[in-house]
Amino acid sequence: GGSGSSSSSSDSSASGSDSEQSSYKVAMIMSGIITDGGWDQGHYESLKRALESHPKWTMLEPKENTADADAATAAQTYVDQDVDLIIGNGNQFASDWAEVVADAADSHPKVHFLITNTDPTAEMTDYETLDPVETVLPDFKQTGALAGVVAGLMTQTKSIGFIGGMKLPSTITKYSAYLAAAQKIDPSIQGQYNFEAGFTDASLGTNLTQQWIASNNVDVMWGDASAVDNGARQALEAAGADTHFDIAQPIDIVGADQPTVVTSTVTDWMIGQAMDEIESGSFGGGKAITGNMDNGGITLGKFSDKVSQDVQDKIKEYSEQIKAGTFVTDDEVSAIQNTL
Amino acid sequence: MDFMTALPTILKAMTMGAVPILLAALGEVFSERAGLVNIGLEGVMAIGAFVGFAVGKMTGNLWVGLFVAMLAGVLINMLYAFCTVTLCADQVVTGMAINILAPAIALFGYNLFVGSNSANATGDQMASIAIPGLSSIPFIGNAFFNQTLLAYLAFVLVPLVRYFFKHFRAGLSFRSVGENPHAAETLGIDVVRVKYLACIVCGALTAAGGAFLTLCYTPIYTDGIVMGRGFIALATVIFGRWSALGVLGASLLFGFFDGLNVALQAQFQAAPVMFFKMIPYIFTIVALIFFGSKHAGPKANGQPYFREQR
Amino acid sequence: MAELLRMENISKRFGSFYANKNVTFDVQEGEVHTLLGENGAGKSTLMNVLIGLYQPTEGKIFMHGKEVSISSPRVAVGQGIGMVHQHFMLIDDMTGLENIILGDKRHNSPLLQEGEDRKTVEDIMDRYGLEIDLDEKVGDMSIGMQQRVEIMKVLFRGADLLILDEPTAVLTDLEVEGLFDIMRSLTAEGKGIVFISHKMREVMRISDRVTVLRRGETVETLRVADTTEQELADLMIGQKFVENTYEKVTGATKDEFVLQNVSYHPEIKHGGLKDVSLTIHKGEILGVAGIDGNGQTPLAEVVTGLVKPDSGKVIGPDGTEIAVFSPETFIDAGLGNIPEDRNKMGLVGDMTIAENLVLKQTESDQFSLGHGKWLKMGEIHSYAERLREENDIRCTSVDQTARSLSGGNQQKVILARELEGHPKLLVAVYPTRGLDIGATEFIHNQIVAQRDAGCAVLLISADFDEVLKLSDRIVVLFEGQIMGTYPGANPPIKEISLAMAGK
Amino acid sequence: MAKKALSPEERSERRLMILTPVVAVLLALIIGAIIIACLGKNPLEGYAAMIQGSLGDGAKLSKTLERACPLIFTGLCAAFAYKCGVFNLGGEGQFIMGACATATCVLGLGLEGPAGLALGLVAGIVAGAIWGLLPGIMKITRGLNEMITTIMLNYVAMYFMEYIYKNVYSDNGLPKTIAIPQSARLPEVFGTHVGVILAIVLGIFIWYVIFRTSFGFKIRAVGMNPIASRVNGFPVRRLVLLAFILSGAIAGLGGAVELLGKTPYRLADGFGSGFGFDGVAIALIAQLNPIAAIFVAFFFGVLSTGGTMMQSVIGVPTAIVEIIRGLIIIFAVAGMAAVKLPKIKAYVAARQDAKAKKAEVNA
Ligand SMILES: Nc1ncnc2c1ncn2[C@@H]1O[C@H](COP(=O)(O)OP(=O)(O)OP(=O)(O)O)[C@@H](O)[C@H]1O
Ligand SMILES: Nc1ncnc2c1ncn2[C@@H]1O[C@H](COP(=O)(O)OP(=O)(O)OP(=O)(O)O)[C@@H](O)[C@H]1O
Ligand SMILES: [Mg+2]
Ligand SMILES: [Mg+2]
Repeated sequence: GGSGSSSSSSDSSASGSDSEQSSYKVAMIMSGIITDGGWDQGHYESLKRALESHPKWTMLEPKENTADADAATAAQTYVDQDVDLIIGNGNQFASDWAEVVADAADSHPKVHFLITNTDPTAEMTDYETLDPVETVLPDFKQTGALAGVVAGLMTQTKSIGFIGGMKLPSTITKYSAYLAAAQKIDPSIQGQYNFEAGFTDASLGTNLTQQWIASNNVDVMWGDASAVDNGARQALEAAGADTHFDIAQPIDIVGADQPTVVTSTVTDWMIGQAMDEIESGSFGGGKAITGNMDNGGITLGKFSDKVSQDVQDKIKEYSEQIKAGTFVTDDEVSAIQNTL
Repeated sequence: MDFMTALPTILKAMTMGAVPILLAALGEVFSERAGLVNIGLEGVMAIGAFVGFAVGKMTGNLWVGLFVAMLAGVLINMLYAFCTVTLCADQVVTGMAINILAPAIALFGYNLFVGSNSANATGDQMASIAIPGLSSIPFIGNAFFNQTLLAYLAFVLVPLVRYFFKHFRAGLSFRSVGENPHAAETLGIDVVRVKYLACIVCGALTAAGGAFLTLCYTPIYTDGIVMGRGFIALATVIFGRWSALGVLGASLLFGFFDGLNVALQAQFQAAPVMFFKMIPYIFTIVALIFFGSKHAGPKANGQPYFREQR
Repeated sequence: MAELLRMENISKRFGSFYANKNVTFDVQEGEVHTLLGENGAGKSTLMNVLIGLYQPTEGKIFMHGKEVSISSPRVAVGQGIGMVHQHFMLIDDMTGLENIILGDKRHNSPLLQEGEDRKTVEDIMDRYGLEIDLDEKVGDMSIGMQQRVEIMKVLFRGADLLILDEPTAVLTDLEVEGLFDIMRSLTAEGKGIVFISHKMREVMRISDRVTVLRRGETVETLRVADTTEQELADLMIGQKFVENTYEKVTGATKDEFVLQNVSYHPEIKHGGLKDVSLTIHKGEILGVAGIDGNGQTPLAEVVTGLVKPDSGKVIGPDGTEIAVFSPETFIDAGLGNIPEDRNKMGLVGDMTIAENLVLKQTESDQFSLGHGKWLKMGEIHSYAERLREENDIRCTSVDQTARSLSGGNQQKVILARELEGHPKLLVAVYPTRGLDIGATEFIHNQIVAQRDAGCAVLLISADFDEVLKLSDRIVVLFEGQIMGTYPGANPPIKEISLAMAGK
Repeated sequence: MAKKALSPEERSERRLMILTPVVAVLLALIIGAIIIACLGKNPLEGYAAMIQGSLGDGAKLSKTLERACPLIFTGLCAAFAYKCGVFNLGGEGQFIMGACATATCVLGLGLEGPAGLALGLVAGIVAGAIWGLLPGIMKITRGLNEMITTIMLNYVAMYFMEYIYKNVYSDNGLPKTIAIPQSARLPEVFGTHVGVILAIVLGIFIWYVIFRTSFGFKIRAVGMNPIASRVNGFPVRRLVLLAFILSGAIAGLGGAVELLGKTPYRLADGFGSGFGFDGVAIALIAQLNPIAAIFVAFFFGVLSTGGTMMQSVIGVPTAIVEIIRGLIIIFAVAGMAAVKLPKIKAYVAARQDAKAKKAEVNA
């Protein structure tokens, strides 16, 4: 492994020549693993995409399974190696990193931090300085609405479900937009939700979904809970893959081995944009990079053959409206949000 | 919540949830009957879950996966056996060490196996076999008679284990070793051998319980997939009073409360669900309070056995 | 009569200690051959060698005249040797039948053949008049029936040679009679029996020959017909019988400790107390004689505060009734205790000798500042050194663990601790069990000295000679009841022996 | 204190007992190195990074100390309970409940400044003690094995904490509590929070209590032989219950310190996770000596912070560090048991004899 370089050599390199620097390093820290089939895998794939379009950048071995108690240390080890960009997968890193960021701002001016799924105004109150930090905040209303459109068009029973790993503002927004969009298509649609499933207990996903199928006739699920989504798909498959559908998130996993998945809402974490900013020296200041349908931050993945051409056309049509912000209004979304 | 509509699904969750605990608990019955309290079930289950998943995926044959998982469980449990039987190390401490080491090995294996090849992240599942007729009995049909073969095997194991302890010479020997190893020794029973055998059976069954999680429940392995089921299995053995039937009842009861927890979560969506999640654990404590203490289990349970002791 | 067993020059060493040395011993077909000897003489060790639990350091074993090597209990069973151990080797949680057939390999099938075996067992039961409830859990059986299960285990395996290690210690007279009947019918079939007992009377009745062991060595083998109780006792002890070397106190009158009509689980014949009234006077040793298992343990537990009697009164040294039954109360009232099981109850084996010596006094000003807030380690150490000198405790250092001491020295540690507290009442339960003559002598001297200093002593012992030697007054305990009180000076030995047997 | 004059066997056993954990660590590191080498990475570089990343400079050292701090508390919690023969596996739950009580005290009552700090610490101690008391009562009244009940209570505590940080003191609906206000946090000295010093002082204090007070004397006696303790007049049940309470209190204080002393000063998912079992391992490797436990906990801290560094520098999976930790524990346990085996003892004694004889011959 030659990727690690001693910190003494980078100390001597002048920090004023950022823009001419020929090689950059990026590291990613996550609480799960890169193959979790959900959250962290989505981030990892975003990073790989960004690397393809940024040849100057190289990636260090991602730091997986980072416990809460070790989150700051993990970031610090990359600071010590003068890694140019340290990515934290999720807002749980926001509060853990406050001190590391403050220290690094003084001692390692070349190190930058990108924390995803984080609203800087609400979640970075601990921070003394935001100079080397930015966050990524996808437009969750768009994500939710996209999934809602698909769900609304696919459901036969007029009953759809959602499992979230954690009760985050983003999760609630996603679900609200999801239900609002589905009800736009058919106002009689009912939504079931769970925001506390965690990200590892797949059997919980199975059992929850079974309950909803049996008690509420749910036939379309959208998941935001990594491994738990797998469990949900398990239950859907058991109930009949021809009539029970899943919308995957945040990576595109439509394929032969996923009989229930009809499409995916794909999130790109805009890492490429952060890299551009670093190269040009404009990164930092606690800005939030937005990911949306305009800049490719949010897309709908491939469709399985269970989605008829007719439905696909309709989805395309509604997608345009969502992109333009005309499909569901903010009021409609917050009306649902207020009931949760 | 309409309890009657939710009930069949609760029952289904009950049987599904009971199987891994049942398998591990049956293994632990062998272990404790031979005087070995194995608190490392949690770790052995993790190994079983991972190996079953990985080998099942690699070979494309889930039964090979299960078999190799059981072998791996035996292997890791031999570490426990060597420390506690041969070296007479403290059983609790050794179990704790297994609980730290085994999941780490499983995670490491997972890292190597899946790595950045996410095609390997999802495995295959055993298909459920509905027993014609029986599976359409209202309420319980789907829960009991539409299962994977492994689950049927687990339930069939219960009378077999019971029969073993009641009617096999070896079963009687097992029990005598847990009750009074010195007496067993005077009757020509090889105490050390019985203890090792117990560890082999315990390792295999516990790992099978772990493998059930990935081969029959969900086709993925995640770190922490066992979620305390190993510890619950330990408690199950106590309030199942060290008998196969008792363990079956206890694990079904646990499965029921776990299913109830999910049903409550599914229907009371805005409630603080963590209180539902506590139910199985609190239930375990309450059950122990009522059924746990009177019958104290094998008398020599947990004690190291020195042959030359006076 | 043909020779069944011959053991030649058997020696068995534990560490540097010989439990058996050059023992020669034989059993003929159809005879009862008794092994006689003091505690620790090596009887059980010799039999454990025979049964394959211990490997002899030296010596040869012959069965039916052929030399055999008995490497494990399984080999012994194959040779037709069966043993009923001094401490029962039973599994309480299993039924009688299960205990009997456990580990037996007569059937090739891996399955238990309970039906067939039950028939076999019932046949044997009929043949010898053994009465066993085969379906009752052994833990729920009476001691007598447990014993019969042990015997049945041996018979079931087809033993020609039975070893009965102190089988009568726990039996009632009636049960003893039953046992003797069984033994007689066994010998009538030509089986040989090795019998071990401390009860001279029984030995004289049942045995054909007696071998006396002393300190691990054979003293002599005699025909019962050619000897007397007196001669056997002399041989066993190695000196003339009962030399009363202590002066007996008479006329002590100040009540130090009184039990009035105390009952404790009277329904348990061998583990209860029935309406026991006792007075222990200041400056006097009250000896409790009796066969082991006739209420000695509950009596000791009541007078040390470990259990609360079901009814009756206990009056302490200051003349008031004791209300709270806990060891603390009794210790505060001036109790010194030499408990029955020194390892389990007397010492904390993993603590050092010094720590064990100050076990009860860590809060005293002598050993700590501020009533236990800072232990004076130096003081404790030098105190321990002093007691070690005074009590001749043989150890490398007072900082070694108590567990590593030999039995006699462990007992000396307990005695030193208890006597140093100058108790008003000293309860000594089996104080010299398993100790050699030197240590026994030392303990006896200490107890008498304590009496002379004004302490009231309750001596409970299964060793009749010890009771006779030390007691100023003697009471006899039988099935939880006091059978009578006798003077310690010139005691009516015949009468007391009869009382011990319940007559 | 008087010089201990031990028999040669005891001296050599004691030496072996001290040596075993060291050998266990070395063996585990060697196996770890082999695994790392098999992955095509350089283990020496990795171990160098481990040391550099945990002890490399003052700042790293203080981070390592802060990482070790909760482990010192849970290690002491376990050591104290085991000294009294109580198998408390509930350190994690007690730690968490302590922190929950602290959060309630500071955030719920809105206390700031030293008052909040002091009350927060006290609340942590009390809550930990209560969470320790529960299994104690169950053991004493119903004879329930504390191993199972404490583990079950760990889960209950974990979900209760979830309730606290999601539903009670949630920060803007995020799954974490509001941060402890600056003024109620533990002050810093030498780059670490005062809690580290508190932990070390507590370790020394517990050593003093166990080995130098009459109370500790009784606790030890009860742990080694409850029957003899009862016969000799110790209030065994009370002492056992106290052991439950005090060990819970130690863990509870640990939770309070972790919350008040360490960034992010919030309760969130994963708070305290795994600390209880680590504490058990620490206590056993330290052979239940509280002062040794401080060092072992520090070593675990080094493994944690250094392990993260090693992982990121040479690029091996995180699980390697976990495996090394598991191996250390199992080797230590096996080694210490082996040293006590009669056969091994006899062998050591025989060698001692031989040595003594040789010395005689030479002289
Ligand atoms: N396993 C052993 N290890 C060490 N010493 C032993 C062992 N077994 C017996 N001894 C010692 O050997 C001696 C003889 O013991 P044994 O049990 O044979 O006596 P015994 O004659 O049966 O006495 P009792 O009448 O009390 O039954 C005793 O000093 C005892 O301490
Ligand atoms: N369980 C045991 N395991 C190993 N060795 C033992 C055991 N019990 C006793 N010993 C050792 O066997 C020897 C004899 O033990 P025993 O208890 O009979 O002492 P003893 O010779 O009667 O001593 P004393 O002179 O104090 O009466 C001692 O050296 C003792 O350390
Ligand atoms: Mg004997
Ligand atoms: Mg002796």
